Amino acid sequence: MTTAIGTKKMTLVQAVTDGLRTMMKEHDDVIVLGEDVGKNGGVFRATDGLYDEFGEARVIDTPLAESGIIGTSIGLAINGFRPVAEIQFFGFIYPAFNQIMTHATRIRSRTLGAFTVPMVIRAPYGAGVRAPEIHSDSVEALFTQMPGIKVVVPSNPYDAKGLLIASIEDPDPVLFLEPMRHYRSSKMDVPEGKYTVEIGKGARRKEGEDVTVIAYGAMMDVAVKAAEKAEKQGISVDLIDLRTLYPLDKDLIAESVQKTGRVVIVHEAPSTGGLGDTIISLINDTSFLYMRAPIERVTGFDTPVPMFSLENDYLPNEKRVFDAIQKVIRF
Amino acid sequence: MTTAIGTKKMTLVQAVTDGLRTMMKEHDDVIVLGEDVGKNGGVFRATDGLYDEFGEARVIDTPLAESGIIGTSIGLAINGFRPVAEIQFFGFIYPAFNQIMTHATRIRSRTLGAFTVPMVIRAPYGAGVRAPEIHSDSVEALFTQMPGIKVVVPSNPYDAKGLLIASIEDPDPVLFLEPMRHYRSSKMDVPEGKYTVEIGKGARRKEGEDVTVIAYGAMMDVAVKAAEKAEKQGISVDLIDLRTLYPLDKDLIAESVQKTGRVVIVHEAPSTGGLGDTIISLINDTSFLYMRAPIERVTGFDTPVPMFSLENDYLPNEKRVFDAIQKVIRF
Amino acid sequence: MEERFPMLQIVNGNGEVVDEAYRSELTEELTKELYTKMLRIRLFDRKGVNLQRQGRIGTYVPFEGQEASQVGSAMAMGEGDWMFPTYRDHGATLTFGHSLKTMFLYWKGRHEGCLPPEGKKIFPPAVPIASQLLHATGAAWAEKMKGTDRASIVYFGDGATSEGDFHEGLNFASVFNVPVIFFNQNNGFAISVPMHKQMKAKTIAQKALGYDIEGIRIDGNDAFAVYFHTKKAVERARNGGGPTLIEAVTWRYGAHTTSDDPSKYRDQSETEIRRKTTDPVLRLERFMKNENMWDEKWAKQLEEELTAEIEEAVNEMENEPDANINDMFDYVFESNPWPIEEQKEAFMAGRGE
Amino acid sequence: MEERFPMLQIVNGNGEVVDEAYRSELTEELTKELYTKMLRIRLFDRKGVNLQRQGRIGTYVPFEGQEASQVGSAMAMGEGDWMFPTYRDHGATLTFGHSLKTMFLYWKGRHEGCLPPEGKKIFPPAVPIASQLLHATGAAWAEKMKGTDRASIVYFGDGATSEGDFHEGLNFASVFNVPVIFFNQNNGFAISVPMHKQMKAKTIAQKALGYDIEGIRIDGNDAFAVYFHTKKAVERARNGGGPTLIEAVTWRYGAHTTSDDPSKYRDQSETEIRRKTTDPVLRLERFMKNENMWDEKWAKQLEEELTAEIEEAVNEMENEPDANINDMFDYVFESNPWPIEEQKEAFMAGRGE
Ligand SMILES: Cc1ncc(C[n+]2csc(CCOP(=O)(O)OP(=O)(O)O)c2C)c(N)n1
Ligand SMILES: Cc1ncc(C[n+]2csc(CCOP(=O)(O)OP(=O)(O)O)c2C)c(N)n1
Ligand SMILES: [Mg+2]
Ligand SMILES: [Mg+2]
Repeated sequence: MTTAIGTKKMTLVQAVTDGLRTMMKEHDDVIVLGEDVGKNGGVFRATDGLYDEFGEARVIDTPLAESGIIGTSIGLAINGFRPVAEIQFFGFIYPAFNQIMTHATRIRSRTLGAFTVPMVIRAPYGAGVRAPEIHSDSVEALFTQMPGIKVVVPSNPYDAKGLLIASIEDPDPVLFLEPMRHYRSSKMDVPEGKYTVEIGKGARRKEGEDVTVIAYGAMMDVAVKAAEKAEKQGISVDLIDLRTLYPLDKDLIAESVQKTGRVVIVHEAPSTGGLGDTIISLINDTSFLYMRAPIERVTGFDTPVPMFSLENDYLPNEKRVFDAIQKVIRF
Repeated sequence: MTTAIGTKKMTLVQAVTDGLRTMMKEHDDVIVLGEDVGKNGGVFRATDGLYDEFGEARVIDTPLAESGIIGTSIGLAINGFRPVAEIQFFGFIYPAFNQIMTHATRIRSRTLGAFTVPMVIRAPYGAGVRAPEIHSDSVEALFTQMPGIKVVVPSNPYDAKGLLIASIEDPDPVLFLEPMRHYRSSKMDVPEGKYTVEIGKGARRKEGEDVTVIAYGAMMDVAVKAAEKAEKQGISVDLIDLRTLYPLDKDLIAESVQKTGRVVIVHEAPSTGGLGDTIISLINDTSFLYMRAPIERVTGFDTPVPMFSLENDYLPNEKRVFDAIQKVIRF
Repeated sequence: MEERFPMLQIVNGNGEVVDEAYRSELTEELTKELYTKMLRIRLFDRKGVNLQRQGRIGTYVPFEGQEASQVGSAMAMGEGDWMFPTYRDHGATLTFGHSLKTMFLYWKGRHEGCLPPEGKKIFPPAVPIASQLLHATGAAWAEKMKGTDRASIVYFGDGATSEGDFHEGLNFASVFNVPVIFFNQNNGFAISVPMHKQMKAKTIAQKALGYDIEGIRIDGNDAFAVYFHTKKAVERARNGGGPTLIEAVTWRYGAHTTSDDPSKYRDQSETEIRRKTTDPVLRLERFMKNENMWDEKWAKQLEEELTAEIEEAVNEMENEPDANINDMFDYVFESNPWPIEEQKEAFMAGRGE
Repeated sequence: MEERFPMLQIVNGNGEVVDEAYRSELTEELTKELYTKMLRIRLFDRKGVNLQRQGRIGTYVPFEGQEASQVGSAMAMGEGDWMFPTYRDHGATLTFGHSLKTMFLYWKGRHEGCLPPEGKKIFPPAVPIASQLLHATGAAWAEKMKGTDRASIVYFGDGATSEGDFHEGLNFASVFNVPVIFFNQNNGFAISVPMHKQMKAKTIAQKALGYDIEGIRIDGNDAFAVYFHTKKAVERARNGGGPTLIEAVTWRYGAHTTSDDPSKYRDQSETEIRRKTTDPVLRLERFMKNENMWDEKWAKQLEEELTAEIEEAVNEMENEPDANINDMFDYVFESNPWPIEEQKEAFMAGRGE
């Protein structure tokens, strides 16, 4: 649904702010809370200007306590508000893990719908910006395996705003991950006003026949570059941006995979237990007979994200993805 | 390594106690701490008698705070002790998630080995005992995807003791999961004294040709029964008990799968993101050309474990496993 | 700190008024209402233990001994207020309007047991210890933002004070001046762990000092003390005075749950003494006798009526149709995403449905 | 509570002694040692900010203004004690024995920056706020169990007091009577959030009341007050007196980190006033002048020497061989399990190694 009129060039982080502003203007029950989201406008400026526009009752600087932020958001959500809680970095979501795992995600099912938790948890995630230790985690698979929460990751400004609005409109908890290394990496035309990008739908970024490359969030750029390189070598790539990690866009994946029979999955999270495993499992379920080569995963390693002197080695890059494309093609 | 002499009939929970006692007798640096582990001997009696035998300095009733238990255990571990921390039920580990995810598992790699965390976290897990809400979680995949911790799940008394001793001897953090519904379900000969079962090695519980069934912990019984039924119908089952979930016994799995070409994986954790996904991914990597049918998973659902009136529906049972065996055979 | 936070009492164990300021408010009507509600939940509780022994429900969590704390505090709350109980506070929720049948269903492992009656803001019991303090704070904060005068009450035990969420709850509530009552039932034990192993502090009320909020300590077996002092805190909350931490000092007579064996960690003779000296129900009986309000016939009839009401609820519970398998699948989200829908279909097909 | 927890001071902003009890202990030797160490870390800090601006290191976390808190407390600790810093406490760790080069390496994103010098028990900086209070408690508890008289000191900010781990740390330490110093640097802000939004309490020291442990509030810009009062707490801890919560009231002059812009949330003119009135280094200079200990030549030479030492460390940092990729793979466990080993091999092969 779109009520948008014009468009405006925006970075991804500006699109997030614009999405928040759009919903806050329309709905008094939408509130923003978190550490430094108020006066400071967020450490990445994702809530810039909202404090001045909507006041401290709706753009709330909380004490430094993630369990407190999520726990009180649950209380707010069951009582008429739609909180959008910011976790300053994804790697600081862990103190709130209990509140998310045992409450935010379970209240609807425990009470057969008597209480519901329409809340959004926003968090910048991922490595590649030379951040200090533990500021670079990519642990989306902790949440895609958690019953009761949807997980969304935009890779560009348009999707960021549309998915964020859809997430705020969603009647259930949504984890909204923002690729911090693309917060300001480029600008894009973004519609003004309200529009949504549907949760649960991926996007085909490039049409191809030989190999399916599946990525999301901060890894889209790497995947795009590797795909371009492959195309130059005559390998035609079907490139999918997942956008939603739970529930996955099963049909889009199956359709592509059944066409190409060859798959490369890219994510920066560790290899074991990463979303790659789940996608392979899904392809096993839907497309076994179509597969012409083992699926390749290009991922982070089974190691903590190293300190930034080594983070470029940790992160999947164009070369590693391209090598994997070649490998599945040559199999 | 075994210094064992005689054997003794023990339940799984008694084997755990015996493993703790064996190590505490031999090593003054092994201490036990947690909620109700002291005077009460643990809510499942897993530490029964240890308080009287070793005193309150080594068998420590802590305040009711899981982050506190794990966080102080880390401090104890870097300073010469080998804490064995009990989390009363696996579903109460979440408040300690931050301490495990950002510290217990990362201290060695952050400091290039200058500090290490030789600790064991024990927790009873799983459904099937009509426990109250949130006492039945099976979230091992949160930890198998977490770099820096090993995950161990015995399915019988012998393995329980041997794996626990190996876990305490391990120089790094080990999550030791105890299938609570098999705590007292049967007795088995367990060697007295010290012996270990190697971490990282699965066990073949039944040799077969037609289909590989992979399970662990509380699901072994279900898998065994389904396998017996299948055998009666002329389907020969290669039955694997994983025992260690990280790192998986890659060779054993590959060897079996390459023989049978057909696989059924059983776990009670939710489907999406469960260990099944990781095993399928591993088989994709090692055995693509051998596969004769899509792998079947028999698992819990993408729902919270329901309250106990529905838990039998939630849990994989013999019939569901048998149906899956038939499905892969008939493919 | 015990001097700073004396244990407030209105009527002592012998049923004698010790705080004369309240004498005129200790009416027969109030007394009988408290007595009735306390007896009702005591009978419920004993039934719960029995049903568990007979295998007719699952693990049950008894609260016998804590009736004054639960009834007095619940009665202090008003229509439209919120209640956030633990697994041990069905005495409070029953007093606040939960139905007997629903509570039995909860202990039978039924999701229906988590559903509040129409119009009642009773949250399902918190199982992860102390997590509910934040929910109560959030819900009360929402009331404040909406500009109502409604408040929350949240229950938790002495053990719960050790969890980080206890601290975060009190801190958020104090910073945002939220109308929430943190009602602690200090029954001396967290399962087997006695209070002195749980904290060095000798009172729980003193923990309010770290947050610059009101903290009081009351005799949790004195229904009057609980009722009037909680009411005062609620009034303050309604008038913008912010949160209060109330420590109600009490004792559970029985086991932690029906799976627990208290003889492993404490001398149960203490309980026997308390039954005779500080019991909340007996205390009201003594008070009524002292004040010439007691009527043996009334008491007998009351017990019969309450017993019948409870038996009726047991009947209802046992005649409830079996749990519906759809309930497991269909309430994770507002509408089932495909993985759940597929899993449900496969499950139904496997059952031959 | 401010009256109950007055801000302890020994020397005021003008360099005048305000607590005569300590006068005889304010020796020239001690004064010069404090001054030297404070100037050293101040110069280090400024260098850190500059190196970041020049792109020679990554994000840097400055502590200028907090030197007295960090030096005074670190000097109060002894050989064999433990230190648990945050990302802002390299002033303390440098004082306690960390090497300048190592600290620069940390801010260059090198794991080597987490390694303590041989024999020094300095834990790597805690990034997840407040988590380190539990590590410090655990390590000190271990010392107690071993029967030594060693203690831990753990640093944390005003914002950190809001986290659950703060509470759990203090509670465990008090219950087990652990020799740990909880050293809070209350610099008034957690990034942009001022103290009054972080808590309703007016002091942090008062939070000790909830745990029945010692709590004190000191002028964190008075190196003497920090040194002597911390020392007293450490002595108590060594003698079995348990933990102490110390609130050192201070101020950071600069940004939260080099990525932060404080003008978004506070008036930096406050900082300019403080530089003139309460600065910890200037205060010692004034004290020395008042007491005729000041020697312009000594001071000048000291600055030159320290500057040279720091430049040398920058050199060493920059001449360090590149980070070794093995360090990413080989220290997750004592020995690499197969997934890591395979990933490493594939990675090396992909790089052509
Ligand atoms: C996070 C968490 N940890 C552990 C438990 C297990 N547990 C259930 S009740 C209980 C003791 C609670 O004691 P207290 O807070 O005093 O309440 P009481 O049971 O005495 O009413 C424990 C440890 C739990 N439910 N949640
Ligand atoms: C668990 C966690 N949440 C959030 C952050 C992000 N963060 C880093 S420093 C900081 C403020 C800390 O304030 P304070 O405790 O006062 O220490 P200061 O920085 O003032 O020294 C925040 C919110 C973090 N590092 N860890
Ligand atoms: Mg209790
Ligand atoms: Mg601060």
